[in-house]
Amino acid sequence: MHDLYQELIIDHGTHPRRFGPLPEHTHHERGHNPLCGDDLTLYLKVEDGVIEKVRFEGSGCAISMASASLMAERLEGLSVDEAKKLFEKVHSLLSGTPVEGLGKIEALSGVCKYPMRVKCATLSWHALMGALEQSSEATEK
Amino acid sequence: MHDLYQELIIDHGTHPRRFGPLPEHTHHERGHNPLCGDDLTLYLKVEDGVIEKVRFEGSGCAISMASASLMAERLEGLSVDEAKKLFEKVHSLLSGTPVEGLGKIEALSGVCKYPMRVKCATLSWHALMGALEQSSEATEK
Amino acid sequence: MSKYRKDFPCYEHYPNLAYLDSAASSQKVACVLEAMTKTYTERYANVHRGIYHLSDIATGDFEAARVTVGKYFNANPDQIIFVRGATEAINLVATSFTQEFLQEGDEVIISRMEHHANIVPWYRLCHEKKAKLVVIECDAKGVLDMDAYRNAFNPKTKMVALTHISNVLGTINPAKEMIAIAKSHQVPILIDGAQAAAHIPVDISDLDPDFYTASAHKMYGPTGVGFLYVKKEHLKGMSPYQSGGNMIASVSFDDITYLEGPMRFEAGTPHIAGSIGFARACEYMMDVGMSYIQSHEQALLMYLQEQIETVDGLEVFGQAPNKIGIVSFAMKGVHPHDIASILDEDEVAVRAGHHCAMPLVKSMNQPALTRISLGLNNNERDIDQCIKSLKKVREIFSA
Amino acid sequence: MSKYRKDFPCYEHYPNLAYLDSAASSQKVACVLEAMTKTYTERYANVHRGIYHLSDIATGDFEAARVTVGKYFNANPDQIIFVRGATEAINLVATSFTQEFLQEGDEVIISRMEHHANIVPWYRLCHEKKAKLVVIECDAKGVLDMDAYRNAFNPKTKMVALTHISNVLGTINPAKEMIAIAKSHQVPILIDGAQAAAHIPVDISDLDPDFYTASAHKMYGPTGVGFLYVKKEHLKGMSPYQSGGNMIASVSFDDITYLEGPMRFEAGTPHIAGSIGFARACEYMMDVGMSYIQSHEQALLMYLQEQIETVDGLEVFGQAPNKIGIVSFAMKGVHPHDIASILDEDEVAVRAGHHCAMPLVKSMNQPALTRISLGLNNNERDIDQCIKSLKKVREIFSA
Ligand SMILES: Cc1ncc(COP(=O)(O)O)c(C=O)c1O
Ligand SMILES: Cc1ncc(COP(=O)(O)O)c(C=O)c1O
Repeated sequence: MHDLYQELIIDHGTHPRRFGPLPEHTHHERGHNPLCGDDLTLYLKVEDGVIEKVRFEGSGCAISMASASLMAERLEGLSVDEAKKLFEKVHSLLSGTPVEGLGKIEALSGVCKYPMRVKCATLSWHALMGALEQSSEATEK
Repeated sequence: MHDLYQELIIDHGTHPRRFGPLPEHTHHERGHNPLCGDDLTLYLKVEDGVIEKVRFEGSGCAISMASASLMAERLEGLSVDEAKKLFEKVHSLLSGTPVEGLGKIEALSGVCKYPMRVKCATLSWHALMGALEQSSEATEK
Repeated sequence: MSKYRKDFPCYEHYPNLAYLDSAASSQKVACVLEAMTKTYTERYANVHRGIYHLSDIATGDFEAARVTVGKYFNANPDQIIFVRGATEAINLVATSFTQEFLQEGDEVIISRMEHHANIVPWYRLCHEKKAKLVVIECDAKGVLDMDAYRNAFNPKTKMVALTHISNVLGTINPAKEMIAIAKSHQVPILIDGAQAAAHIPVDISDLDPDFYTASAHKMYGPTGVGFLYVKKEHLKGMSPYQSGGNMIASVSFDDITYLEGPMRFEAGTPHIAGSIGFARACEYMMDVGMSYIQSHEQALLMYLQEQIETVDGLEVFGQAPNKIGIVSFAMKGVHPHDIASILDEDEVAVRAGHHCAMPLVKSMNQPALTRISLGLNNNERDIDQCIKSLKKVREIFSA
Repeated sequence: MSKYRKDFPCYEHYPNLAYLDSAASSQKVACVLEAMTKTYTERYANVHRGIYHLSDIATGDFEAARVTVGKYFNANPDQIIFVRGATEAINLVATSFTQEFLQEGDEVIISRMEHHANIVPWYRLCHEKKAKLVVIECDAKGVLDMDAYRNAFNPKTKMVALTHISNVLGTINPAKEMIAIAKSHQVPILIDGAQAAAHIPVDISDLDPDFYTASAHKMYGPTGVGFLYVKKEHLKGMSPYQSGGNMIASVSFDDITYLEGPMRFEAGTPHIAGSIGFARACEYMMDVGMSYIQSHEQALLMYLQEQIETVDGLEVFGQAPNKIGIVSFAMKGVHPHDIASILDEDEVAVRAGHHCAMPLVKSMNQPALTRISLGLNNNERDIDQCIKSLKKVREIFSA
């Protein structure tokens, strides 16, 4: 079995879930890696500290798309704090530390052996953190 | 016997002959190697195409001083054409081609094995050619 | 077919490696490494001005390297400046030459297919001087628009900088014609030979450009060294680039005079061993013979172009009639980084990305491309291995 | 006394060589050459952005080299820029940093004892900007006039560039104090560590200069590489130096964005193998231990200073209480080039000339000097051999 390109990754990489715009978003953030061209925008609808809806748009390699897709699926229903904890766990996973309880996201564990690809997998997660660090866009205005 | 520092070289290098100014010179030329600091000025008194008197001043390594001293001794009495031919011969000698009939100057033959020192030995000879290429200074004025 | 492969020690360590990334940097031949080790162990000292034996032979080897590099490119060694590589050479010309005369409103001609090394220094210079960067386009096959080039000249045109061979398309540009056209307008021209030097014969005396450059590391030689050829008439007028030891005739706090010739542009202790290794790589290629190298690589290119047709859903960019062994492509629905990663599992080394040619890759509406590039070290097996692995990619992604 | 001599392969080829020119460039240790050969044969590809295994390990090795060099100098690797050598580093600072703010009438402080590499770039910059080069003198022993330095500052002072150790006198300047003084005037300071790096411990975090540089080839390492340390607060503001691939984030014909960090200043393919060899040399010295290196060289210096007294008619320049193993001298009535030539016959390698420090040598009223310089590779026999040969010179010239 291919370490990096497990079926789940190919599936989510080529048919990303939660893909598309989210006009009613409260937070959004662009993730862009100019060196490899991966480029996505993440939209969140957060209400009362809970991530209600997640969408993303963009293009990139299968790893970055799959990572974003798996993340988007997983995030809905989590509180902002839970999302931040999730980020930490995924960060550990991608740095090579075995982490349990991540479900489908564990399919990304093979990436840590390919330093050049780690940033593809982390792109959407860094966008998530960026989005959450902003105050909601409604309050901004 | 030391190839480079034969007695004759040391003798002429430390006690150069024909050393000093020549107020009545008709030609003069500076030879200067900024990289190693050798610096001399050659004075010629040429009359009716014959080099009557030669003097030089300056400072430098034993090889450059000896070469200038041996040259100065040898030049007096030669015609300008003979001096130019002598230059060619010395040039050959210092490039490693055995040349006969150079008398004391042959003591310089060891220099050709030391590429870094060849320019020390040729300095005065290039000054000679420079001086001879000028028209006499009297005519210049 | 691969009688020179044994000269590449990388295959001793990776017998199954299909190294198809020579355009980024080539693997090294053993004799180059031996020459450098010999320099460092038996013939080493700092060069120039040392009087003792080791310094004398090191200086001799270093200057002989200049002669050898000159011979490889058929250029006078007195016009060969050792630099870090093509990038430094182009920066040197932009700074010490073009900057001296470029005025507001002037124009500098480059092309769509330049490597960033031949874009960014000109972009910055034009920006600083409020001059205009004029870009010659290329057609769908990757052929430079020579009519556009011819028509681009006007009295404001003050410099031309064009690549000899595109590192993405493989296109061999008509350097001689490009140079002649620039010359007919009295505009100096720099040719970036980074991709040409190891693959086609480059006769600088015949081409007669104002500037020509290449990097040793793409020529089976060491890293950290390359050369810049400068036409004699410019060499004298050009102001120094970097300054320090090795390039001055005399220094006081009120006055400094610089050396003439190549050393004027070689400030500081040069990359002595690298220059010697570079020369050894040139010698190696002269021994192999450029005609052998060319026919070997052309045969492999034909084979590759034929075989790659058997992979579904590939679009190849760069179909110029006159090209070297570089094939860049996109695979429908699969990102180049995924391709390169999967190929890597099969020990096939290809490059994926923008290849330091973003304006070109973007003009093809691609986020990135996968590039296969060939060298003297390659054989048909490398290509078979690559094609097989590409088919596997197709399979994985159509599951 | 010389247990590390066996690490230097030059002695296999020249068992009787007394190499006393480490200040110009050091001989190499075997492990450095092995590391580079290994890179070229087993771990080579172009760095950055390559997805396949070899490119990945080459990139890893290259970036690990930055970490090792940082460790050797106790500096953050994110502030270590790989350059060709000290000369390039100083040019980089003069161009990308000082040039950006230096104004007409401003002042740049250097000293009498600088190497041309730390004079010419500042001279040129001051000339261009109509700024003033302020020169701090040193006394007869070769000690920098610290009072003059302290008093040299005024509101016009915008940059200081001083050597850590003089390559002619051997003087170890009080770098920490020099830096503190510049800092107290809010003037940025560059320290040229070319002569310090292999001979005394250099703790950049403790010294806290704005810029620090050294060349690998004087540190038992390869040619063509060195480093520039840049203080974090400057790194961001500094405009790129050379430009091309490897240092940009994105390129179009209308807009270019540059990377942040060291890569912003490393345009083009870097000297990959050289950087790795440089790191290996640092590792080697850390293994030997700087305290061993210092005490070994100090002991030899004492011996040399004692022995050289036994040669008639010598005048030694550079008698600072705090100095490394560099002894420059004049012999009455004998030109340094003649000394070096005669010593060479006895396989004693010393340097004769202005040592790229013309203003200093001229201030001593000498046309040139002969210089003996020591390193880890030397032993007492080298010194005996040199002294014996110097006595021979005396004999020949008093015949
Ligand atoms: C004090 C000092 N600074 C700078 C340099 C220049 O170093 P490099 O020639 O390696 O650039 C040297 C070496 O000669 C030196 O001794
Ligand atoms: C066409 C072209 N020009 C310039 C360069 C830059 O060469 P280097 O990185 O060796 O300076 C390259 C190499 O990537 C190239 O392919």
